Amino acid sequence: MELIKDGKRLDGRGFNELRDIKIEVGVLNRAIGSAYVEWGRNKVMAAVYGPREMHPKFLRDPTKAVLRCIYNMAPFSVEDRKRPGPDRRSVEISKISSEALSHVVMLERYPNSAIDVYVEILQADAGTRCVGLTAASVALADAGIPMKDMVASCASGKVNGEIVLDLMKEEDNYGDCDLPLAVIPRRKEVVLLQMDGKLTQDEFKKAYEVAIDGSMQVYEIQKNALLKSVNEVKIGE
Amino acid sequence: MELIKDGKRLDGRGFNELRDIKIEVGVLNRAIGSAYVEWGRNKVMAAVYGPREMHPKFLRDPTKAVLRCIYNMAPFSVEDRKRPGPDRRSVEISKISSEALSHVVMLERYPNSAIDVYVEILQADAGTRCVGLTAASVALADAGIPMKDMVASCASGKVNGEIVLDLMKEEDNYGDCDLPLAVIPRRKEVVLLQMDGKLTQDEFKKAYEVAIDGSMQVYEIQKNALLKSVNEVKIGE
Amino acid sequence: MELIKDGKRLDGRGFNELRDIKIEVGVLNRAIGSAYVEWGRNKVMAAVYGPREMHPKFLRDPTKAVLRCIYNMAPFSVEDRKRPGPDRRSVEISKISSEALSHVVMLERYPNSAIDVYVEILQADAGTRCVGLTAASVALADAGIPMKDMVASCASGKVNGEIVLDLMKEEDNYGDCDLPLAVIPRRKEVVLLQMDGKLTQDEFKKAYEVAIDGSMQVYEIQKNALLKSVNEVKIGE
Amino acid sequence: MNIEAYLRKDYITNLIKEGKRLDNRKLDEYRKIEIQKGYVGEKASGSAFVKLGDTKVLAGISMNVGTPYPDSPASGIMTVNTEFRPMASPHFETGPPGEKAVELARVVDRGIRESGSIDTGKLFIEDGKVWIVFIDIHMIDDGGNLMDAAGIAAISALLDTKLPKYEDNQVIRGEFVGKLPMTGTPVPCTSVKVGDTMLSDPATDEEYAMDSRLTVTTTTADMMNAMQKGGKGSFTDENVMQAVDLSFKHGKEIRKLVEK
Amino acid sequence: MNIEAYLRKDYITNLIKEGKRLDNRKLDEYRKIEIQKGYVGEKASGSAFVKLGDTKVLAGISMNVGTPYPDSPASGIMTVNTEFRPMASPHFETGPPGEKAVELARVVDRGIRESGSIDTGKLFIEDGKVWIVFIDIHMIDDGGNLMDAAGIAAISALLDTKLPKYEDNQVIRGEFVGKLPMTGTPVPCTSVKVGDTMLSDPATDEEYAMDSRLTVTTTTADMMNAMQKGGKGSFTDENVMQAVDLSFKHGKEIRKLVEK
Amino acid sequence: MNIEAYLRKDYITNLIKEGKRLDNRKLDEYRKIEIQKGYVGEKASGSAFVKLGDTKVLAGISMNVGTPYPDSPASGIMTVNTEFRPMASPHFETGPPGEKAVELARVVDRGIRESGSIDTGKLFIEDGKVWIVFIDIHMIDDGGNLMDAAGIAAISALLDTKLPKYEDNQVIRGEFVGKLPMTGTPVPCTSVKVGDTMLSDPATDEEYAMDSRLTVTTTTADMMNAMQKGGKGSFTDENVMQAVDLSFKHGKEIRKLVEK
Repeated sequence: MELIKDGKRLDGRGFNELRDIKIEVGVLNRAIGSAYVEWGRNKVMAAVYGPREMHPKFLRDPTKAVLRCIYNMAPFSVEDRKRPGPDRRSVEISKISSEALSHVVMLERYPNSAIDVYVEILQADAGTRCVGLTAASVALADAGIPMKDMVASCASGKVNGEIVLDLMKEEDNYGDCDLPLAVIPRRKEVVLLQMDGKLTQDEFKKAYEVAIDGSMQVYEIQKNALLKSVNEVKIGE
Repeated sequence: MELIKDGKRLDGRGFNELRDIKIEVGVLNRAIGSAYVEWGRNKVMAAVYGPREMHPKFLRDPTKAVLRCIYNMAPFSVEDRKRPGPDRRSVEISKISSEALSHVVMLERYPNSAIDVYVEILQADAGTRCVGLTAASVALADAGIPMKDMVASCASGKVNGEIVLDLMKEEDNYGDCDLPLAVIPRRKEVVLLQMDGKLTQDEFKKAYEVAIDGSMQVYEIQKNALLKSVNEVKIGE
Repeated sequence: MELIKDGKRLDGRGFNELRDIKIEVGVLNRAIGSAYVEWGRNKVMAAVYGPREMHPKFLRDPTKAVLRCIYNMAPFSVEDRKRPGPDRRSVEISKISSEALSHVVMLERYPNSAIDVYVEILQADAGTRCVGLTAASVALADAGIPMKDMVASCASGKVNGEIVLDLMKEEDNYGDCDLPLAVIPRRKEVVLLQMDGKLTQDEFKKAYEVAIDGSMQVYEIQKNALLKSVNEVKIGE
Repeated sequence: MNIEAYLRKDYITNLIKEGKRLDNRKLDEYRKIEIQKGYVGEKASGSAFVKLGDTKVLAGISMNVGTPYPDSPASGIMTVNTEFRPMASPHFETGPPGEKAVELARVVDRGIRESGSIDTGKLFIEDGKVWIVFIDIHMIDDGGNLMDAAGIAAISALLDTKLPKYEDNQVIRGEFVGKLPMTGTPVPCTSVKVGDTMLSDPATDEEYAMDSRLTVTTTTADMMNAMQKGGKGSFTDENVMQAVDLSFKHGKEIRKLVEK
Repeated sequence: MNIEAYLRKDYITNLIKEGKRLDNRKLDEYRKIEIQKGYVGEKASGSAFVKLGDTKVLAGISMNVGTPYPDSPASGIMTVNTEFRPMASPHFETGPPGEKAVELARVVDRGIRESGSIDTGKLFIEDGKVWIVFIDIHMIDDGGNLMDAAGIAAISALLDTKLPKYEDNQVIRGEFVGKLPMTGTPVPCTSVKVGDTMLSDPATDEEYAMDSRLTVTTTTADMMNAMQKGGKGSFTDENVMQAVDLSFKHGKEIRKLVEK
Repeated sequence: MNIEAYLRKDYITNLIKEGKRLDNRKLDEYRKIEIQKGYVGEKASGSAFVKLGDTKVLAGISMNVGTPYPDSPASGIMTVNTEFRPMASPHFETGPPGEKAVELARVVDRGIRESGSIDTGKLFIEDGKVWIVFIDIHMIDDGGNLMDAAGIAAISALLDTKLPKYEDNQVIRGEFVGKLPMTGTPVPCTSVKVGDTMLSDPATDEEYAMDSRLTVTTTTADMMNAMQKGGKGSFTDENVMQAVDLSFKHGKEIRKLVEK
C-alpha cells in the first residue's frame, strides 16, 4: 500500500512530524487528577486515584506505594467492536505502563498505599499506549503526586522503507515496523520500549532517535498544558 | 393471540383472580427456616440461614446484619434448559429481592452478621420473582427472625387490552405489560416495583391497584400457612 | 479390537506384566523434592513445595498441615491438544490424589502449613493418575517430609475378557474396564480405588488382586530409585 | 468513608426536610443537561457524550452482523452493556459488572426494547443474518443519577447512529446507507425518597441519603415502558404517583433535548 | 463449628465402636427411601424427587437437540451436572462447582455411562443431530450420603423421561413420541469406614466421623459399573470386599424401588 | 522471603558493581544451553526441552485444523500459550495466566510472527480450513531468564514439528506428510541492568537485583523482529545500543544450536 507520496504521508505530514495533539487537564470531578488527550484521531482519558488504602492487603508494600495502571479500550473505540474486559494485549500494556510510571512517581513517600491510574481509550487510531501514558503522566501531575520527572511517549516506525514518527492507523496496519517508546525527559532515558516488525540494526538506531525526539516534543505539549491549567486555576481563584 | 374470551382468561380465571397458591412451612431440615410454595404451575423453595458470621469480612456492617437473597432457577425449571449459574436476570432479581426483604427484617439486631435467603425456582411459569419473595418472607418468619412486617408479592399486567392480576406463562409471553410488585401489608407500602411493556398513566394506576390488592390476598395465604404451621408444631410437641 | 493374541498383549507383555518404568529422583532445582517417571510412554514430573505458609488463611488447619495435590496435563501431552486449565477430570484426580497422599504424610507435625504437590503429565498414555501418584510419593520422600509409608499405584483392567495389569492406551480405549488403585505397601491397604466399565463380582476380586500385586512391584522400583539417589548423593559429597 | 458518609447523610436529610438541596435546586428540578452527539464519531457507528450536572457518561453504538434469535429470525438484535469504569468513581472496581451495573443495563435495555424504539424489523439482511446493535455505556464521572444519564446517552447515541453498508458478506466500515431506523425516544427519569420527601435527579450525596429510588421510562406524553424501584426503603401510593407524574413531565423536556 | 465437629466425631466414633448408630439403624441398614417421579413434570422432560432419610435431592432431565461428538456421530450425548445449592447445607457456597460436586457428578455419570443404561444409539436424529440428555441434580437438603441420593434421583428421573417430538428442525415442547430408551438401572451404594467398622448409607454426623468412603454402582445382581473411594483413610481387602457385597445387596433392593 | 530478597539484592548488586557474577560468568556470558528436540515426541507434533543453566522449559506443538481469520482466509494460524506452572517456582500460583505469563507469551509470539518464520501461507488446506499451530510453553524450573529459555524452546519445537496427514476431514494422528514449513529462526536474547551495569542472561538472583530488562529478538545477523523493555528502571541510549549489540551477537550463537 502506498503510504508515502512525494515525501509526504497520507495526512500530509512530514517524516518527523507529530499528529495534532490537544491536552486538557483536570477534566473529571471524582478523580484526584485527570487529563484528556486528543492526538490525531485518538481520544483518551486518564484518571488518578490515591494515594489510598491498598486492597487486597497482601499486595501492600511496607516500603512504598504500589502504582497500578489499568489500560482499557472502550468497546466502541474501534470499528469492529472490542469485547469488554481485559484481553492479553491490554494486560501487557497495563503492565509496561505501570512499570514506566512507577519509575517517576515518588512511591517511597506513601508506604502501604495504592496509586491507581486508569487509562480509557475512547477512540483508537494507532499509538494508543503512547497517548495513554502521556495522558496518565499529566493526570498524575494534576493530582499533585510528587514525581521525579514526567513520562512523555511517542512511537516511531518504518513505512514504505522510511523511518517516520508517530504512526497513524493506516501506517500501523500496512507499515513494516512499530516502535513505541517513552522517555523521562530530564535525563532522556527510556522507561518504555517495544518493537515489532522488521528493522536492521541501523534502522533501529534511526527509529530510536526519531522516537526520542518525538517524545521530547510531546513533553513540551504536556508542560504547556499543565502550565495553562495552573494559570487558569490562579486566575479563577 | 386471544388470551381472553367471554370475560374469562385461558385457565378460566376472572381478571382479578389469583392462581391456586399452596404454601408449606418448614420443609427443610438443615435451614433455620424454609418454605415451599406452589403457585399455579410454579414450584419454589426458599431457605434461610443465619444470622451467621459474615464472609468475606470486608462486607461486614458494624451497625447491622446484611441480608443477601440469592434467586436461582434450576436448569430443568423451564422447557429449554437454563444454563446453571447466575445470569444478568437472576442478578437483578436477587438485588431487588434483597432490598425488599431488607426493609422488613430487623437487621440492626445482628451487627456484623449475614442473613442468607436462598430462593430456588424448581418449576417456572411466570411471576417467579413474586413467588420467590412470598416464599422467602414465609421462610424468614419460620426462622423466627424478627421482622417489622411480612413481604407479600404479586404481579398484575395488561392482556388483550385488559388489566389483569397474576399473569400465567402464556399471558406473560403474549401480553402487553407485566408489573411485578411487593407490599408490606400493614402499611400497604411498596418495597418492590417494576414494569415493562406498554401502559398509559391511567392504565398504570389501575394495574398498580390491582397488584396491591392481589398482594394483600397473598398476604392472607401466607398468614394462614404460618398459623397452621405454628398450630401443628404445638400439637406435635 | 483384538488386543490379546496368543496370550500376549499388543506390546508383547504378559497379563501380569508392568510396562517399563524408569524413575529419576531430584530432577528440579527450585522444588524441595521432585521426581521424573517414565512409565511406558507416559512422562510425568512431580514436585513438592513445603511445608510452607498456607494461603488463603481461612483454609489453615491449626491441628495439621493441609496437603494439596494438583494434577495437570500439559496441552501437548495428548494427540488432540488439551485446553490449558483444570477440567472436571483433573479436579477429580487432584482430589483423590490429595486424599491418598494425605494418608501417609505426617501432617500433624506441621500445623497451619501447606504441603503442595504438583503433578505434571508431560506425555500421556493411559494410567497417568497412577504414574502421577507414584511420582508424587517419590518426590515427597525426596523432600525429606516424614511419611508413615509410601504410596505405590497401578491399575488393572479387563481386556478381551482377560484381567490384565497396567493398561496401555489402546487397552484403555478399547478394553472393558479400568481399575486404578494405590496401596500403602507396608500395611497393604488401599488409599485410592476407582473402577469404571463392566465387571462381575468375581472378576473384580481378581482385578483387585492383580492391581495390588502390580502396585507392590511399583513400590520396589520406587525404593530402588530412592536408594540409588541417596547413594549418589553420598558419593557426590 | 463510612463515618463521613453517615454524617453527610444526616446533613442532607435535614436539609431536604427543609425543602432545600445542596446545590440550591428545587426538589423537582434537574441539573443542566448537555448532549454531544458524535463525540467519538470516527470509529463508532453512533455516540453521545452526556453531562448531567457533573455526571458524565459516554455511550457508543457498534453495528455488527450476526445470527438472529431462532424465535425471531427476521428481526435485528440489540444488547446493552454498561461499564462502571473505576475512573468514574472511587467506589467502582475493575472486574465483571456488579449488581448495580447489571441492574442499570437492564433498566435501560427494557426502556428501549419495550418502547420498540429501534425498528428491528428493518435490521434484517438475509436468511440467518441480521444487524446487531451493541449499545455500550461507559461511565466517566459519577456525580449521581447514572441511571438517567446512561439512558439519555444511550438513546441519544442511537439517534446519532448510521447504518453501515453491507456488501459481499462484509461490513464496509466508514460507508453508510442511512440512519439507524428509530421510531421513539424513551427517556428514564428518576426520583428518590429522602426521609418523606421525593426529589428528582439525585446528586451523589443525595444518593447516599436516599431510602429508595423509582425510575420511570416514558416514551410519549402518555406512554410509559419501564419502571424500576431500587433501594431498601418503601414507597406510599402517593410517592409512586408523584414519581410517575414527575417522570412524564421531565421526560417531555429531556426528549426535546435528545431529539434536537 | 470446628470444635463441635471434633467432639461430635469422637462421640459418633465411640458409638459405632459399640455397633450402634445415632438413629438406631443397624450398621448395614439404609434409611427410608421415598422416590417421587415427575415432581417437576410440567416443564422438564423427566424428574424425580428423592428422600433418603432426611436427605433430599431433586433431579431433572432436559432433552435438547445438538451436535454429536465427532468420534461417535450416530450416538446421543448425556451429561451430568450437580448443583450443591447453598440452600441444602450451611457448608455449601454459591459459585462454580467445588471438588466434591465435581466428584459426585463424575461418579454418577460413570455409573450411567458405563452401564450403557441410556440407549444412546436410539437418540440419533439425522446427520449432525442427536439428542442431548441433560441430567441436572439439585441438592435440596443435605442429611448425608448425597452420592447415593443423587445417583438414585438421576436414574429415577431418567426412567421418568419422555422423548419430545422433533419436527421441522424444532423440538415441540409438551408433545412426546415415547419414553427415553433405557436398558438398565445403575444404583450407587456407599459404605463408609468409621474407626474399623464399615457402615452403609452414612448420615451427616457419620460423614464427619468417617475415615473413608467406598461407593460401588451395581446394575444387575452380578454386574458392577463404577467404584470410587473417597476420604483420607485406607481400606483393608476385607473392607473392600464387604463394601462390594453390601452394594450388591442394597443395590438389588433399591433397584426395585427405582423401577417401580 | 522479602527481607532475604532485599539482602540478596544488595549482595548481588555490589558483586556486579565489581564486574563479578555469582556463578563466575562474564557479564556478557550466557549459561550453558542444552536443547533436546522431540522430548515428548510420541503425542505432540513437535517438542523441545531446553535447559538454560538450571532453568528448564518444555515447549510442545499441537497441530489442529480450524477456521482461518476472516481477514486472511488463506493463511494458517499460530498461537502461543505459556504455563507458569507452580512446579517451576515457589512464586508461581495456580490459576489463569498472570501479567508476567501474558507478557512472555506475547513477546515470544511477536518474534515468531513478525519474522514470518512459520510459512503460514503453506498451512492452507481448503476453503474455510487451515492448520492451527498451537505453541504451548510449559515452565518446569525457573532458574532465571525464562523469556529466552521459552523463546528458544518454542522455535526449537517448531523446527522439530511434523505436519500430520489430513484425509477425509480428519487429522490422521501418527502419520505425517512432512515438516512444518519454516523459513527463519528468531531468537530472543535478554540483557538486564543491575545498578549501572548491563549483563546477559540473568539468573534468578540477578533478576531480583535488576532494575530493568531488555529483550531483543533477532532472526538473522542484521534483522531484529521484536523488542520488549520490562521492569521499573530506565535505560540510557548506551544501555539500549549495548543490549541490541549483545542480542545480535548471542542470537547468532544460539541460532546455531537451535538449528542443529
